[in-house]
Amino acid sequence: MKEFIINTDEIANLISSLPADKWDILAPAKDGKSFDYVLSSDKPIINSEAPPSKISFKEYFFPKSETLFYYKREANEISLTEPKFAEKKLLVLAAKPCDAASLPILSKVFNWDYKDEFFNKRVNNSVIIGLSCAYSDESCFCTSVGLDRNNTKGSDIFLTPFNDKQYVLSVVSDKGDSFVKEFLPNLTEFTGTKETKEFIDNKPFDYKKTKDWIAANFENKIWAETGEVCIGCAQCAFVCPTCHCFDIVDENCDLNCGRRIKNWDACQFGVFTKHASGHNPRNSQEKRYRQRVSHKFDYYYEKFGEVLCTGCGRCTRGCPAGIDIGEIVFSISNQ
Amino acid sequence: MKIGVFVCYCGENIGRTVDCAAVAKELSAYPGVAHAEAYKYMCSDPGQNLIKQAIKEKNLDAVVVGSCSPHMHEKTFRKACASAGVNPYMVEIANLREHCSWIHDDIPSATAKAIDLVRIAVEKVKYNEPLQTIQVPVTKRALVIGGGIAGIQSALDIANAGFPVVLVEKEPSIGGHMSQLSETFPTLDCSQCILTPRMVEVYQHSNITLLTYSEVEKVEGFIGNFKVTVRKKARSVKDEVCTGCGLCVQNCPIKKKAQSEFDESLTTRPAIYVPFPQAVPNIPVIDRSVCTYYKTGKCQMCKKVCGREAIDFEQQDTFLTFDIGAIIAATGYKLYKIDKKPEGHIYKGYGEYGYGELKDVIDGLQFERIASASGPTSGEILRPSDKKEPKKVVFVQCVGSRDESKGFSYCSKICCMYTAKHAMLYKHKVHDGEAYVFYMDIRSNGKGYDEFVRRAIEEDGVKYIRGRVSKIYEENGKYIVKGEDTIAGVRMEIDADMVVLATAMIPQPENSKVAQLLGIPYDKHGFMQEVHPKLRPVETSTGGIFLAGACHSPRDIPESVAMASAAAAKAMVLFGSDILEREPVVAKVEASTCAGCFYCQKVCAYSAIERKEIRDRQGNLIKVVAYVNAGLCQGCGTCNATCPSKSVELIGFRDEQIFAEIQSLSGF
Amino acid sequence: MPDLIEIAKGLLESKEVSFIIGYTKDRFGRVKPYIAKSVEDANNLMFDHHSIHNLAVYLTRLKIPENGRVGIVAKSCDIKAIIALIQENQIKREQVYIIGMNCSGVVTHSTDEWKKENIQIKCKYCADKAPMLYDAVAGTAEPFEQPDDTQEVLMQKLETMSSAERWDFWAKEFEKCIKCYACRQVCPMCYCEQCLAEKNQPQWITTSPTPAGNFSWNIIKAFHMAGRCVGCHECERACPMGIPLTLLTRKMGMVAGKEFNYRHGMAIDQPTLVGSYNFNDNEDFIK
Amino acid sequence: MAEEKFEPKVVAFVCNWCTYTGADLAGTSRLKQEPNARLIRVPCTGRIDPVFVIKAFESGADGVLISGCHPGDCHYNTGNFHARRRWTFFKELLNFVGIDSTRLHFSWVSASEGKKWVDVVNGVIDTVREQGPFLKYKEIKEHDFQEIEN
Repeated sequence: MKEFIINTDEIANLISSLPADKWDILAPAKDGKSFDYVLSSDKPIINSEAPPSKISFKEYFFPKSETLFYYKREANEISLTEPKFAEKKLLVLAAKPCDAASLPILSKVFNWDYKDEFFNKRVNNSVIIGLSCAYSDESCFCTSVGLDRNNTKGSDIFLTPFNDKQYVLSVVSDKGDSFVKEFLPNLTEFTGTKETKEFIDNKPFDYKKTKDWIAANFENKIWAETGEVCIGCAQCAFVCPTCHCFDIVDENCDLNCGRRIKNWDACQFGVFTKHASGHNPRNSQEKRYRQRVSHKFDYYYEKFGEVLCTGCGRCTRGCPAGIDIGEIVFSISNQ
Repeated sequence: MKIGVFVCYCGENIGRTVDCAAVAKELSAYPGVAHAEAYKYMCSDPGQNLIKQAIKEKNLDAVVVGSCSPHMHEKTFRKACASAGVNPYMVEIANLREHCSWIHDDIPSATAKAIDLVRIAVEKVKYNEPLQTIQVPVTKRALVIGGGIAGIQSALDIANAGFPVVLVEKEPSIGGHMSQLSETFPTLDCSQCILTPRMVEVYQHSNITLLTYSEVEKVEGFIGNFKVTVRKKARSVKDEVCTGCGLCVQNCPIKKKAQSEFDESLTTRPAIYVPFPQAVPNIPVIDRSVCTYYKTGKCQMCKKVCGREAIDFEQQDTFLTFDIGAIIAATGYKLYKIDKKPEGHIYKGYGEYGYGELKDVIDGLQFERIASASGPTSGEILRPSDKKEPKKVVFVQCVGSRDESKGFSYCSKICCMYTAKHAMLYKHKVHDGEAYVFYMDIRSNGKGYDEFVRRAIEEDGVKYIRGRVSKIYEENGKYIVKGEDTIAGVRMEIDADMVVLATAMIPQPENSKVAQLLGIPYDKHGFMQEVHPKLRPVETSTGGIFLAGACHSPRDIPESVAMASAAAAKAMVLFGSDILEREPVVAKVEASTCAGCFYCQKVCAYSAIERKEIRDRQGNLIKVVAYVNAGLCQGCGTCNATCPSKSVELIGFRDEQIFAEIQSLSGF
Repeated sequence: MPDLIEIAKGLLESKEVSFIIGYTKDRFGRVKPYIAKSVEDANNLMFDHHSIHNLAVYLTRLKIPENGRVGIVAKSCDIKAIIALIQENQIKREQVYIIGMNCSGVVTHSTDEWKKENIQIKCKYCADKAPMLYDAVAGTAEPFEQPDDTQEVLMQKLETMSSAERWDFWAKEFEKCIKCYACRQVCPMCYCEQCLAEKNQPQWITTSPTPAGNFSWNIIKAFHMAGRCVGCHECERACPMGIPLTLLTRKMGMVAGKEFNYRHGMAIDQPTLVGSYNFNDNEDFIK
Repeated sequence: MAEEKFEPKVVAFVCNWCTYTGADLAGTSRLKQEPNARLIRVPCTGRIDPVFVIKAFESGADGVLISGCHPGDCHYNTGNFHARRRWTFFKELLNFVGIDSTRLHFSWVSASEGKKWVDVVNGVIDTVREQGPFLKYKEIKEHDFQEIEN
C-alpha cells in the first residue's frame, strides 16, 4: 500500500482545483448542533473526532427517491423514456470508516440476482476518501462487526491524522491510485509509523455466534420485549448506511404522463408487508423488529457472508423510543 | 370502460358559443371514450334515442352528456340510460349551458372550456360505480307550519284526501292576516265571511290535529321519515275544559296595558284574551307579560270567575313529538314598519315619513282594521288620533318596496290592489272625502284586477298621482304630504287628514329560523327559497318539504291558496306510495381502517353515524368503529372530509372520483 | 410524596393494572421508555429530566384489554395527550391509571445537562408543572430557569416575511424530509391504523420524498393536528432531519387559541374543536 | 417575440345546493364571466377536503376558490359550519408556508346570488391573473417530471 503525507493546505487545494463541472464534493459540515454530509459545502469539516453525521451518505448512491422511467400516453399509445443519468463524478471527503464500509456491503445486494445499473454507475463514478475515526460513544460498536477506527473497507483513499497539519494518505484501491496520480501527483511518500487511539467497544459481541442464536430463536420472547416499545417509524432504517429496502410506485404528473419511481422503504412500517388482500404476515411491531435484527445479523450474513451493519450507532442515537440495537445483539451474544 | 359522450347544442343555446361538433370530435379521441357525437336537442325523444342506440351498438358502460345544468336534465338522461341498460349512476352531466355557453361570448375559449368540462365528467365517470336506490318507508302524515289561509288550505286539502295532518300555529288562533282584512279585492266580499267557515272546518276535521299557540322546536330525519317536536306554549288555560264562554276575558281588570295584535295596536286588550271573536279555537290565552298575577302573585280574577276551573297559572310548555312524512311551510308575512332601525339593519326606517311617530300616518293593515265592521271603529272611517272623519286621505304606495336604498329590491305585489281597494272603501264610506294615491306603476295583472283599479279611478274618483312622496310632516293638525307628479312635472303638496302607507311585505321574522330548522335555503330578505323558480315552485331543496303562501314571496289570497293546494298535492304525491326511493348517495365506512375517533359522528347533522363493535370469534372486542345508517344519511359528505384516516367515503362523490376530476385539470 | 416505584409495585402486586408504561435507564444511564409487567420490573422504573418521551403514544400502540387497565407514568404535557385520547374515543378514562409526575422540565438528549439552554421550550409554557388529571402523583418538582423561546423569535420572523420568502423557507426545510414518518409514529395523536399517507386507492398524498410529496405530507400532517395538537413537541424531537415541525403545529395551536379560544387535551368532557361549531365563528376571510 | 398573455387556471370547489345553483342562475341570467374557472361540484362545502386544494395546485391550478351556502343556509344544516372551521385552520396554515390569500379564496354564494357569483369568480380570476402563474408550486411539482416535458 502506497502511503503519502498530505497537509491541510494540499487538501484545500484539491477541493478548489477539482473542476466543478465534472466533480461534486461531498464532505461533512456542521448543521446546527449536528453534522451532515453536504454537497460542495464552503466549510467542509475534516475532523476525525467529529461524531457521525445524522444520516449516512448512502442517498448519494441509493437516492431516497429515484426515477426508473417515465411514461407518456398520446392518444392510445404509451411511450417510455429513460431518465437522464448525470455522469458527474463524486468525491466523498472525510468519510467515516463505518460509512465507507457500507458501499461494499450494499454492492452485494445491488449486484446479486440483478445488477443495479444506477447504483453501480454511482459507485464507479465516485472516489471515497475515508478518514480515521477518533470518536466513540455508547452507541458505537464498529469493532463488533469486524471494522475499526482505521478500517479502509470501502475507501479508495484513507487519511490518518499525523499531526495538526498533516495526514497520512494511504492509497487503498486502483481508483484511489489513479485519483492520486491525476490530482495529487506531487505528494511526498510516507515511511514512518502512524499512531491512533484505541477504540473501546462498550458492547463487544461475536457476530457469528449471534447469527446462530437468531437462526435458532425465531419465537424467542426477546423479540416481544425489545419490539414492544418500538413505535414503528423508519428513522433507524433511513439513517442507516446499509438498509436498502425500497418501494416501487407509479406516480402521475397528469392523467397522461408519469413515472415509475423507487423510494426508500423500511421493514418497520406496518404496511411494508401488507398484502393486497389485507393480510399482513408481520402484523405486530415485535415481528417487524425481529425482522430488522434478523435481516442484519442473520439473513444477510447467511446470504452474503457479512452482517448488514457497520456499527455506526446512528439508529440508536436517533431512536425516538431509545432502542439500542447494539445492546440487543450484545445481550443475545452474551447469553 | 367504454364511455359515450353526447354533446347537446340545445338548439342555439349551447351551439351559438360552443362548437359542439369540435367538442365531440376532441372527446372521441380521448382515452376511455368509445363514442362521441353532438345533437341539436339531446333531451328530446330523438336525442334520447341516440343515446340509447349508441349504448346498444357500442356496448357503452357509462355516459357523459354535455348539456344544460344537471339540475335540469340529469334525471332525464339517467332515466334514458337506465332504459337502455346502463346503470343511471353511470351517467355524468357536463354543464355546457349555464356554466359555459350562456356566460361566455368568445367561441374558441368557450369551446376549450366545454372540452375541459366534458373531460372532467369523463374522468369522474371512469370511477363511478353502478348504484341502486335506497328504499325507505313513508309516514303518511303531514305537518303544516302556519295557520293562515295558506296553511289552512294545505291542511284541509291533505286531510280531505284522507291523510292525517298536524297544523301548528304560533298565535292563539288560526286565521292569519286574512282574518284581519275588511273586504277583499277585486270582488269586495267580506274576508271574515269567507275565511271563518274554513277555520271551523279545520277545527272540526277528524284528520287534523290543530296545535295553536305552538311552535316547531326540532325537525329531525328526512323525507317520509321526519321526527318533529312541537312546543305547545303554556296558555295558562286548560284547552280541554275551557268552553270559550268569555267570562274570564270580560272580568280581567287589565284593560289598557296590552296592545291588540289583531287590531294592529289601534286598540288594547286584556291580559287574558281571545285575539278576535271568531278565533279558532275559541280558547283564551293569558299574556304573562302583562298579567297582574304573574307580576305580583295577586288578582286571579279570571280563575275566580271560571266555572270550569280551566285557568292553570302553573301550566308549563309541553313538547309533542310526531312522525311526519311531509312538511309544508306556510309561515306567512308581516308588514314592514317604518320605525327608526338600529345601525346596520338590512332595512332602513323612514325618517322622512316620521318614523311611525305621526299618529294618523298608518299602514295598510291598520286601515283594514279601521275599515272592518268588526274593527275598533266598527267600520267607520275615523282617524286614530282624534277619532274624526278624515276628509282628505293620501295613500302612498311602494313604501319600502322597490326601493334598494331602503333595503328592498322587490315589489310587494299586492299593494297596488289593496290601495285601490282602500281608496275605494274610503270613498264609499266618506262620500265627500278626497282620496289621493301616490304610485310608481300600477301593477294590476290578475283576473278582474285592472278593471278594479279603473273602477276606483273612474267611478269612485280616486285621484292617482304618479310619483313618490318625499316627505310627510305634521302642521296645524294636518299632515303635509310633499311629493311630485312626474306626469305633469309639478311638485305636489297635499294637506291630508290621514295618510295610509302601503308598506312592503316582509317575511315573518321567524321565517329564517324555521328555514334553518327545516334545513332549507332562504333569500337575503328571509323569504324561503324554492328549488326551481319555474318548474318546481313549491318544492324546496330538501325532499319532503314544501312551501305555501307568502313565506316564499309576496302574494295575494288566491295565489296563496293555489300554492297551498299545490304544496298539498306534492305532499299527497309522496303519500301515494308506501315506499320511497332515495338517492344512493350516502356515506360508507371502511371498518378495517376506521380508528374509531368518531369525529364523523360529531360532524353529522343527521345522527346517521352509529357505533359498531368488531369482535373476534372468541368474542373479544377488537375495536369500535363507525357505521352509517343509510336511512338517515343525507349524503353531505362532511364525515368523509373530516375522517383523518379516510375511512369514510361518500358514495357517488368518492375521493377517487373527485381526485380524478381535479387531476383531469392538469392536462389543460 | 409517595415514591413512583412504591406506587407501581402496589398497582402491579394488586393486579389493578396489567402493566405500567414508564421510563427506565439503560446501563449507560440513557433514559428510555419501558414497560413494567411485574413487581420486580417496577424497581427499574424511574423519572427525571431526561424522561422526555411522551408515553401516551403507547396507549394506542399497545393492546389494552377491553375491560383492563394499564398504568402510565406521565408528565403534565403527556397527560394532555392522554386527555385528548379520551376526548377522541381512543381509550376510556377507567382504562388508564395515571401516575402523574411533578416535573422540573425535560431536556432532549441523554448527554444534555439540566440547564436553561437545554430545557425544552414547551416546558416554558407548561402552565403548571403539576399533573392536571391523575390517579396518583409522584416526584418533586424543582424550580428551574425558564428556557428562552427561540422558536417564538423564528415564528415572528416568519410572520413578517413575504409569502414568497416563507415559501422558500419551508421549501428548504421540507426538502430535507426523508418520509421516515418518525414524526407521525411518535405522535400520540396519530393513532390511525392506516394513515392517509398509506392510502393508495386512491393515492391521497404523494409518497415520494420529493419536493411535492414532502410538501403535501407535511402540510396535511400539520393540518390534521389543527385543534388536536397537545404541544408535546415529540414530532420535532423524533425528526432525524431536524425539520422545525413544531412551528407548524404551534401555528395551528395559535389559530385554535386565537380564533376559538381552544386548547386540546384540557378536560375529558370538553367538546373537541374539530367536530363542533359556533354559528358566529369568524369568517372574515370568506367573501 | 410577444409574450403570450397569462391566463390563470382557477379550480372552484362548489356545493351543489347554493353556489352551483347560484352559478346556474348567473348562466340563466346570461351574466358574462371570464372563462378561466373550472367548477367541481360536491354536495356540500363540508365534503371538501384540504387535500383537494393541494391536489388542485399539484394539477397546475394557479388559484383555488371554495364556495358554498351562507351560514344557516346549508342544505345539510351544518356542513358549512364545519367547513368554515376547517378553512380557518387550513388557510392560516397555507399562508404560513407561503400560499397566501391571493391563491386560495373562499366565498358564500347562495342559490339566488347569481350576480355575486359573477363578481366573486371574476374577482378571483383577476387576482390570480395579477399574481401570475403559481410558479413556486409548479417548480416543486415539475422537479420530478422535468425530464418528461420535452
